[in-house]
Amino acid sequence: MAPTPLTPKVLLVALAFLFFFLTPAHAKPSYGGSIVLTSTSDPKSFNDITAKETSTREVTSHIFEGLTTMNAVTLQVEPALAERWEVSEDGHTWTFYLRPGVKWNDGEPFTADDVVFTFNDLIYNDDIASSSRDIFTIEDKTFKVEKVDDLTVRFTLPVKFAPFLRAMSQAILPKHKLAKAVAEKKFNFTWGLDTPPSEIVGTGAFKLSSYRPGERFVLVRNPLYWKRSKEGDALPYLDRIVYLIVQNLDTAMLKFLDGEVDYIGLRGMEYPLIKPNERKGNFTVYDAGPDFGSSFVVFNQNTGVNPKTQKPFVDPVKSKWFLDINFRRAVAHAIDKNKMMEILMNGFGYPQDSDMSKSAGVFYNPNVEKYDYDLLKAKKILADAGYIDRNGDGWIEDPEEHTVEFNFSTNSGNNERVQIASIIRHDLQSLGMKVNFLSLEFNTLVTKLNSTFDWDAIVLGLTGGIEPHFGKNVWHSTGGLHMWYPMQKTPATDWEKRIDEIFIQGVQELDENKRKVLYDEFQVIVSQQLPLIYTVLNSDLYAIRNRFGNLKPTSYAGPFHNMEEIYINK
Amino acid sequence: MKNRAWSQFCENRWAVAGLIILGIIHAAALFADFLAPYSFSNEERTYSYAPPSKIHFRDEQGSLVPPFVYGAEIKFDEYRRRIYQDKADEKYPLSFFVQGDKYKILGLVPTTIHLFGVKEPGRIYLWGADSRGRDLFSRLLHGARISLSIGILGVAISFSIGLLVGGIAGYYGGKTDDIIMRICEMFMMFPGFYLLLALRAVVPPNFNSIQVYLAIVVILSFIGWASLARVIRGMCLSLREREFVLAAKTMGLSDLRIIIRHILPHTLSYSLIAVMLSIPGYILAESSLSLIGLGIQDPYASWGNLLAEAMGIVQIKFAPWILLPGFFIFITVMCFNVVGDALRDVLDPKTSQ
Amino acid sequence: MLRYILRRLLTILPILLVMSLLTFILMQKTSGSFYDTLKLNPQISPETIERYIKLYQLDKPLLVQYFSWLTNLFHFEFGYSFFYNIPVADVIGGRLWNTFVLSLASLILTWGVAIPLGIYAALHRNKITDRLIQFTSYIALASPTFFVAMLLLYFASQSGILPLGGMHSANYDGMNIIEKFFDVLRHVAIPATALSISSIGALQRIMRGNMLEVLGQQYILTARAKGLPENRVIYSHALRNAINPLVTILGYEFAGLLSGAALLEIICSWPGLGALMLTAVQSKDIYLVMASFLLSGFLLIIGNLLADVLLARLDPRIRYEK
Amino acid sequence: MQIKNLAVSVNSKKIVDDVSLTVEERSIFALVGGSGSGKSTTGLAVLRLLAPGLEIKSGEAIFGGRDLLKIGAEELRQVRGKEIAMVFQEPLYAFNPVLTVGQQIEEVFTAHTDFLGEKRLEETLRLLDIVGIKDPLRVHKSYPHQLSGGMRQRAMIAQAVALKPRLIIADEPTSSLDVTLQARVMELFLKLRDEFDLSVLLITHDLGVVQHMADHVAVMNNGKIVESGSSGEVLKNPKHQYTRELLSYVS
Repeated sequence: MAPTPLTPKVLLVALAFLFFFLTPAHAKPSYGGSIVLTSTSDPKSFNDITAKETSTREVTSHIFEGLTTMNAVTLQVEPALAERWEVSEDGHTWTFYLRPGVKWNDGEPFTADDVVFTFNDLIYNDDIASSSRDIFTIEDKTFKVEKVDDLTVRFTLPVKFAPFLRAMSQAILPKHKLAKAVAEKKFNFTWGLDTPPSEIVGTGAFKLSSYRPGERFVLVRNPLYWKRSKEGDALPYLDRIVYLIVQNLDTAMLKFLDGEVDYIGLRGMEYPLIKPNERKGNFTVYDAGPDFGSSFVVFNQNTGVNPKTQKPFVDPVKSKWFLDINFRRAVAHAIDKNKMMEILMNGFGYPQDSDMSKSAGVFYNPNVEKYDYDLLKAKKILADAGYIDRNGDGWIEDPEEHTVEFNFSTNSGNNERVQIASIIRHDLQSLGMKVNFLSLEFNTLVTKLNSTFDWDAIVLGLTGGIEPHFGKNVWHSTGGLHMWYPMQKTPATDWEKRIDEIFIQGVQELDENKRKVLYDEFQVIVSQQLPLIYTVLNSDLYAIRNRFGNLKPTSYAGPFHNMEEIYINK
Repeated sequence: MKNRAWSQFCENRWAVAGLIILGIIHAAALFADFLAPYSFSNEERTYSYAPPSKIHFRDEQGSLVPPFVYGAEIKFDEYRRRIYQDKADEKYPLSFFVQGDKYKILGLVPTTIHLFGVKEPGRIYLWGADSRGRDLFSRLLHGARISLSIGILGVAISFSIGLLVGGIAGYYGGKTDDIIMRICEMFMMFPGFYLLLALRAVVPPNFNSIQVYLAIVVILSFIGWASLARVIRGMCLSLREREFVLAAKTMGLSDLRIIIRHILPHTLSYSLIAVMLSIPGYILAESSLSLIGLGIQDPYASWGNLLAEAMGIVQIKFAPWILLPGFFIFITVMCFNVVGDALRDVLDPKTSQ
Repeated sequence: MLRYILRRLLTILPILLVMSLLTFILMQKTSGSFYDTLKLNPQISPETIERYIKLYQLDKPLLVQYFSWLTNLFHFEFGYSFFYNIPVADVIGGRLWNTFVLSLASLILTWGVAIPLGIYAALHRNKITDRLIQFTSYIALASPTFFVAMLLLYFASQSGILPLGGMHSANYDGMNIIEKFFDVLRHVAIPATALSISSIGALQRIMRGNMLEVLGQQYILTARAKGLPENRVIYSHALRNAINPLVTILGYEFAGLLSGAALLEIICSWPGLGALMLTAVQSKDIYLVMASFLLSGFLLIIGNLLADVLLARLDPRIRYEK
Repeated sequence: MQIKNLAVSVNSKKIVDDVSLTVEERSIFALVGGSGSGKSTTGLAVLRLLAPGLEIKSGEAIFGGRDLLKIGAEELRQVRGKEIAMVFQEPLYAFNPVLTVGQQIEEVFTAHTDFLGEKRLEETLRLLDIVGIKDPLRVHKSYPHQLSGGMRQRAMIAQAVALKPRLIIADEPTSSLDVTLQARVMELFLKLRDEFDLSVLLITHDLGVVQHMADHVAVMNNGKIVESGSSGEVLKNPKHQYTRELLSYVS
């Protein structure tokens, strides 16, 4: 049986693009109307600084803005609350000129005080636990943020910091609303879900109107919003955004087919269910290309010793296999990416070979080492490296006669990942490895990765982005997420040393082209050394009703990154 | 007396039918390796979601031939729906007592003989295939082993605890009884499903699949014993006043011996009924654990994790056969209930006159 | 009676204490903690996580944490939810009501259907209708709730009569009280039905059994011999005696329904406690879990107590004065 | 009342076979037999109160010119309690435990008369007084389990005579009581017969009781009447072996 050709999908992408260019040409923007979306869980707070996860950002991204923003189509940095900016010769001092006339949605003017407050009093406040702090801390040094005048702010950086402009999309919060809470040391518990919607004040295109726990939250048009369309219309066009909280994806799908919801994100498996209804339901399925993020197998290469028990974290016998590059290469050849895509994604997937997603634009390097699915080749690599079945029991043994047997886990709850892991397990088993598979609760798994280090092999995924430097915690050998051997004092191998260098150089190199050369090299090293053995990525499929105009769905920011520009076709 | 109960039981046609079905299912589970053409982990990914194989008894000319199946080829249509087409030139005759995956009969005698099957690379899917082309029929049979044994083992453990604890509380009465009953009440106050989840987290993460299976059984019984202990205790409270207990005491038997040999046997008929009626609870509990991915782990099959795979509109719409495990859970639970109720009618002195 | 109630409540206190301590140890001592999840975010440093851990005093010894929680409990403070950064009571508050609505609807449905069915079946014992009811009951008993819910939702989407999950319509706030009532009623129909199906099967069988037992009692014979109309024999003599034992079951259901429906709530997007507890247990949001467990235990006690009190009122033979 | 050729069977096995007897007006007729002899079944069959499974195969029960085994359900209901009343062996079980004694006696009036509440209460208290209950008001408000055995049986009798029935079927009315109480209850029956002009079908195994009270006796064994006649005659000069056996237990 021949592998299924991917042509229909290519065609589909082409069609989607055609649509994309055809619709806006005819329709004229109009005001009013609402869009109904679903969210898989409740927001956890309305506080963008203390927020810990994405379902919160789903709300706050409509309410708050940063000095800069990322154009999700071109992937370039564009002005937002700052009108323009300058950087000094040495790259250490950045001056931002704020957009005049911007108002908070309660009518107060937006000024440099708010920016300074957000950084100095919130992000850099020792009493406040915020993930933003980590982005704005380089080598344990913070940025100096000063007000020059009401509309000018100066940032002084301790070192050169290439991703600075991208990082400046950090949401700015209103000083006049929050200064009191900070003074009373209550900020950690401010703007929680129990806050009245009118108290949540931002500069964004929409503001919170109501929230009903477990059911829905509603955002309404911010009439004071500063942004104009190209035609000079005051944005946004839509009156309301309604998010229904629907945990079960099947229920969400039924709601979409029923017409109650205007958009649904699909998995490849659901395509055959949704696609035939396109005409009847008056919607279009868009394929925005490969997802950001990653999915990989990682082996424990930790050679450290548990300080409490004085025993190595990993059994030295197993450690020897996991540290053996040939062993990892053989595993890389045992990953049946085509079948994973076909079985789990109905063909809507992409093989992943590098840390950077294909959608990541400039920093994606297509020329890395690739490993085709070939069990014979894998067997040969193993045999050449001395892993063969020496006693005829069906399992392979290493040169010291130890049967190759290890635990293989992933987190329960993510069905697709469990399936990927099961497929890999099956193929490793047919290579003669005795693999015990177990799906664990997410927390348990992370504890093993971070503190107890008692694991052998894991299938996991990480979220990704455009900026390679934001993965430093994974790639730098001191990083806590350097999963195969985290928090090393000195790099254990030469290639890890080289990656460390690349990340240190890369962040200080302001020339994008030179940066690309560095990060390309990093991707090649990873593909050769295989600390993470990549599997497959989903396509981002979006089904959206046709009545909306100005849709520009992208894989980076989803279908509604330009919500303020979206309108209802009349 | 026993015989009378039995003949009374046999008068209930539903109960007899239920008992027979249960017998068949349990026997099938016992001989799963032999009855199933494949092992539970035998996968052939090109047959992802293959529908049940059609067994042909006539060739193209319409003449009667030994039964055979066609090889199949998967195609995707414009909506990326899977379409299976028979390959007319690939025929695989169905044969009996064929060589296949290795196993041990009842865990003892190693062999490779299976009741039926087709020659490789042909595949026979009596009841269709799952996402990775594993035979659902084979997995159902193997899953029956795990699911049914979870019920039986779980009940065995929780009843041993429940009987003993209930017996002790009822026999001694007073302070002992008070303390034990407070503990029971505490266990009953925990919201069961969430306690199950919390306890599931106690299972050491480096357990292998078999150990996880045993751990799940233990956890399920850990939650189930308290309510039984309460009932047994109530029965023992009145039983301990009876003459035969006094007689046993005057003979100088130890308390534990009196409880186990003289008191608990009198709760037997109640226990038997309760066993029958509580086994379904264990099977269902495993399936809800599986539904959130914390039950029996792949590649091992249980009815719960098989059903969990089927819990989606897409699966139900495009591969309805993978709902079969749900049907089996359903039938089994129903049979246990029918048989349990019939036993109660026969054995419980309150309802039989 | 009052003394009996007080005594019962007092004996329950130590049980609740032990229960909360066990829960606390269970949540703390098993592998994984809430903040582990954050560790997998490349953009959050260990220092930040340290900061969170300090914030919630998770670095203190276990017993110190427990006792500080306990002392707060006496001020009716149940701690903060890690997940939501607001007091646990605020997280649970609204959802408790929603769960209560669902439970009540399902309770009314269960009892409203099962009791008449059970009576009918008992009065027509072994007739074809009785057999049909018994057979259907077995089917209902064996149907997993979550599966029924999914099927019902699917049918609802085909027919378009009932809303697909949720609890209120979008324009709920603009409705008058009657419209509001019917709006919630329409939304509760599917989850309540799914939740009730198997309990109807069970309760119907119990009711039928009790009724049959009562109908065989001598006082029924007396009542008939007095020449009472058959209706009166059944409804005023048999029914009251047959239903009394069910009151105890009602007590258990009262508490059980409040916590037992996580999967159903997820499938039907019902904004109740179940789904909240499920994530809380899985993500180790300790204080949220403790509060929910305590609540559930407390409700069970109250439910049982209410049942006992009610039973004493209904059955003159039962008295708790001692 | 006249019973002719009554036959009752369960699973086609006859447990009452060809029983005929006549209860004269104002007389006490004793139906005597060991347990399982079919005497109680005979009593219940007259008012068609047999448990499910027991079936009247043939026979007649003529009362007031009607065959009770043939009349319609509503007509039968009018007979029950109003013209023929029953008294059972164990009044603790014969009273509904969740209703007060008073409520249960008043029910008889509700079912057969159009008395209003006050009148019902008045009548009930009067009846309780007649059967020799000293504190009628308290008994009226009491639940069955709160009364002593003798009180309960008196209340049961009060309930039976409420509407001055022409016949009382008393099924072992005294066997659950101790000896002194037995005698008093029996005296009560005699008193009531005179006062209300009623006849009694007394079903018992106790020939001692029969000796004192009954005008006529029929002895049953294995579903059949083996001997009958006036009580003096039968007891003094028993013809049947079974009667002799029964008699040997007395004295």
